[in-house]
Amino acid sequence: MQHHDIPGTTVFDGEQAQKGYALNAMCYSFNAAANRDEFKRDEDAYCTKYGLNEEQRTAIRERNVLKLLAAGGNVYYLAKFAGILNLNVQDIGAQQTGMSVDAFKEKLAAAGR
Amino acid sequence: MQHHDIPGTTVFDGEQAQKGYALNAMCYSFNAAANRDEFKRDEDAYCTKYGLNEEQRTAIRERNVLKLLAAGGNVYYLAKFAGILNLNVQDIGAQQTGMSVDAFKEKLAAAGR
Amino acid sequence: MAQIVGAIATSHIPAIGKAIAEKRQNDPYWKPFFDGYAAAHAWLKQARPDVVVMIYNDHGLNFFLDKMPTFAVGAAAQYRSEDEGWGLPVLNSFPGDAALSWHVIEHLVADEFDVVSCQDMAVDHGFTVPMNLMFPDAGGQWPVKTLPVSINTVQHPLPSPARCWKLGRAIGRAIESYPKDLRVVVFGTGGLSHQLDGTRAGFINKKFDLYCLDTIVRDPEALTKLSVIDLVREAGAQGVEFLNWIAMRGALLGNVSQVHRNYHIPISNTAGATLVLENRTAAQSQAA
Amino acid sequence: MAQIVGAIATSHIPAIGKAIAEKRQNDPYWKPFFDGYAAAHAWLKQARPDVVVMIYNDHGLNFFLDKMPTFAVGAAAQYRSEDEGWGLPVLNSFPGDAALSWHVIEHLVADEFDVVSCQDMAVDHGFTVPMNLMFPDAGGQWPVKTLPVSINTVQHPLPSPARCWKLGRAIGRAIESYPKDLRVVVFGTGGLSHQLDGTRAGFINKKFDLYCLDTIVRDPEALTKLSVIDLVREAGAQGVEFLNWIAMRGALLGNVSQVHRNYHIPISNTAGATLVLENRTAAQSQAA
Ligand SMILES: [Fe+3]
Ligand SMILES: [Fe+3]
Repeated sequence: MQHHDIPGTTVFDGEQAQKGYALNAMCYSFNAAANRDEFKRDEDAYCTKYGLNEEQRTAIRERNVLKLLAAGGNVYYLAKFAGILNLNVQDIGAQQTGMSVDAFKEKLAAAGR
Repeated sequence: MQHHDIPGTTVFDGEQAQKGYALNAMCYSFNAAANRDEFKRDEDAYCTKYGLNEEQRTAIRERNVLKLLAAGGNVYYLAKFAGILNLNVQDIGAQQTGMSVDAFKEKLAAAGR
Repeated sequence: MAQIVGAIATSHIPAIGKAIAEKRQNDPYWKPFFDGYAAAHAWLKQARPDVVVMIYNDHGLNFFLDKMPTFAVGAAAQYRSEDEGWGLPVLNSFPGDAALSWHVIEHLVADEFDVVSCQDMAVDHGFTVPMNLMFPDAGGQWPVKTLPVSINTVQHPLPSPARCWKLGRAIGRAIESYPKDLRVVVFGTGGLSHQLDGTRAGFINKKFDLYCLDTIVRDPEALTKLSVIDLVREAGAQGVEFLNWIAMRGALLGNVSQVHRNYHIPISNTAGATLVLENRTAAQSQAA
Repeated sequence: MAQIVGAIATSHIPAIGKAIAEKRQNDPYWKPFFDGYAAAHAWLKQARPDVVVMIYNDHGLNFFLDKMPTFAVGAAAQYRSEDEGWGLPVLNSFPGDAALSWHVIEHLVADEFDVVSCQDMAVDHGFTVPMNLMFPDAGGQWPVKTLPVSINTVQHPLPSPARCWKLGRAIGRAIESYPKDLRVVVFGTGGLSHQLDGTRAGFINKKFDLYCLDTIVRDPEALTKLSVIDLVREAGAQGVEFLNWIAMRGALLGNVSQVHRNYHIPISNTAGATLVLENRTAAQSQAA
């Protein structure tokens, strides 16, 4: 697979997909409220049900978005995991860039001027 | 949708598909043994679960393949319904052509000479 | 014959849907954004569409990686709005036009587009937010029929800008060959520049967005020289949604003029934008 | 570089799978049919494929009308055999080659084929029966990796013979550009003439089948002049599976010669056929 030198960006290609299928399948299941509730009741059991590997489990436990991406997560499915945690895209943006949420929002606003 | 004058043949196009979605969805569910068993226990309730219309219910009750096709059934899914009844493709071929199974098989053999 | 009277391109960010659900349209953060839609509403009123062809991207509601389409076309009597994981209120189903859908699918396949046909389909915020934005007085009864076309932005390789342009052209031809007098508006949703994932999260590229807004009106085929990776680089990982805009623009086969344009940074993580275009074909000009 | 050393076309009728499961290969009805595979087995032994690209049609196991692909390409580590409604024994999973799958998908999308990628996929008798027929001594361990390509034969509009030929060409180019020294055989399954539904059930057209068997070897592009409706008319409603053979033949980019051919009426409702083809590219000829 081609590797593209785009800063701070991992293209979700076949290589990433192969790493992350179980993790992405689990997060896709979070469309349904019943599944979100089941996950909240016992996260470990839910991760086992979906066959997550150790790297993915750790990233889930740590709520670490960069680690989830590195473990093959696709952001569209991870966004549903973030929803369970009541985190929005500025929250996860701030986490990934190491900024405060306010600083992250200011960076967005500055891009408009 | 174009209508093609091919004798004894209905092309499964969008028009047919629109008629038969509920019926085809029910028959697609027969891939799973558990669903086949549920249907066998109470056919009427299973048809209700899938929202079949009166024409489709009648055709199912009568095990009538030509009526199932007219009601929008697609033969690939109907074949799974036939499987529940332990009917194979010669059985349903004989039924649709009004022949005995032996006569139908002889017609097939004759096509090879 | 059916005619495409114009097109609307708009961002479709979930936060918009949330703001509408929470009736925050007049909050200081939101007011300038929602006010920008007045011109689109006015145009839609006089355009009187019977059908909206909605070109968008599913973000992981209807499709998953087990069966990921490049191009998917709805062919249902109606399309369901569903929970996408954030518990937002689900909207009323959107009426479809199955006969028109199948006409389009027949034409696309004949034109060698290898589409996925969807006879049962849930539509996510890429579809529902623009409907909510453009028909705010719908009150639960959507006043148009809809025809969803979902383009893959989830699993690379994505279709190229050139391929999406050609898809749009083919959709335009298909609609114009439909023998019912329907007024059709094509929506292209998503964008503009944004990136949600990685250390480049929060990336916005105003310069490139303005280039896109200019070029898509006056020289859209220039955009077909871009690769998907160019879009990722210049517009952000999720800025690839601009593919939907390119397909929308491709469907306008006549003389295209800009009715309205708005650009607003930021809405959530995104550069929000709206574009309203009129399409005048030879047939329409004669009738006028 | 990967090379396509040849191709095998074969019928894939479920009754064959049933006969194998019930060990009926030596019954009077079946013996002439199974004996016809000896030449294919011998050829496969010397061809020593690492990978089988399996071009077939799903008959309602993996795909339904809610999301019906035109062309679907597997990209999983393995492919599951499952109950299709008749309670036949399920076979062991078939190993995939995900890296090769993604290479092929990238090339197909770049060549403007709007494929569906499938990272989790069940394969039906269209795939499993030919594997069982061609590797009868597998004993539960399939000796090759597999790459499924499923062509829509369920929901019209189907892709045309011309489109399927082009798909085959593109698959051939994709395989030949893969930078690992793999020996690849392409399978095209289904057919030949048959019809299961309607008052024309039992339709078989020997004359057209023999025309197809001749023409696919020496002048395959003549077949691209046929429409799908021509195939329905001449080969029967399910005879459209010949599209899989056309795509298989398209993948052979070199000099193609026939190694073996068999034609047998009837197997179940179908005209059963097998074709073994050798493909000699310039590279292979130089290496020889
Ligand atoms: Fe989006
Ligand atoms: Fe078949």
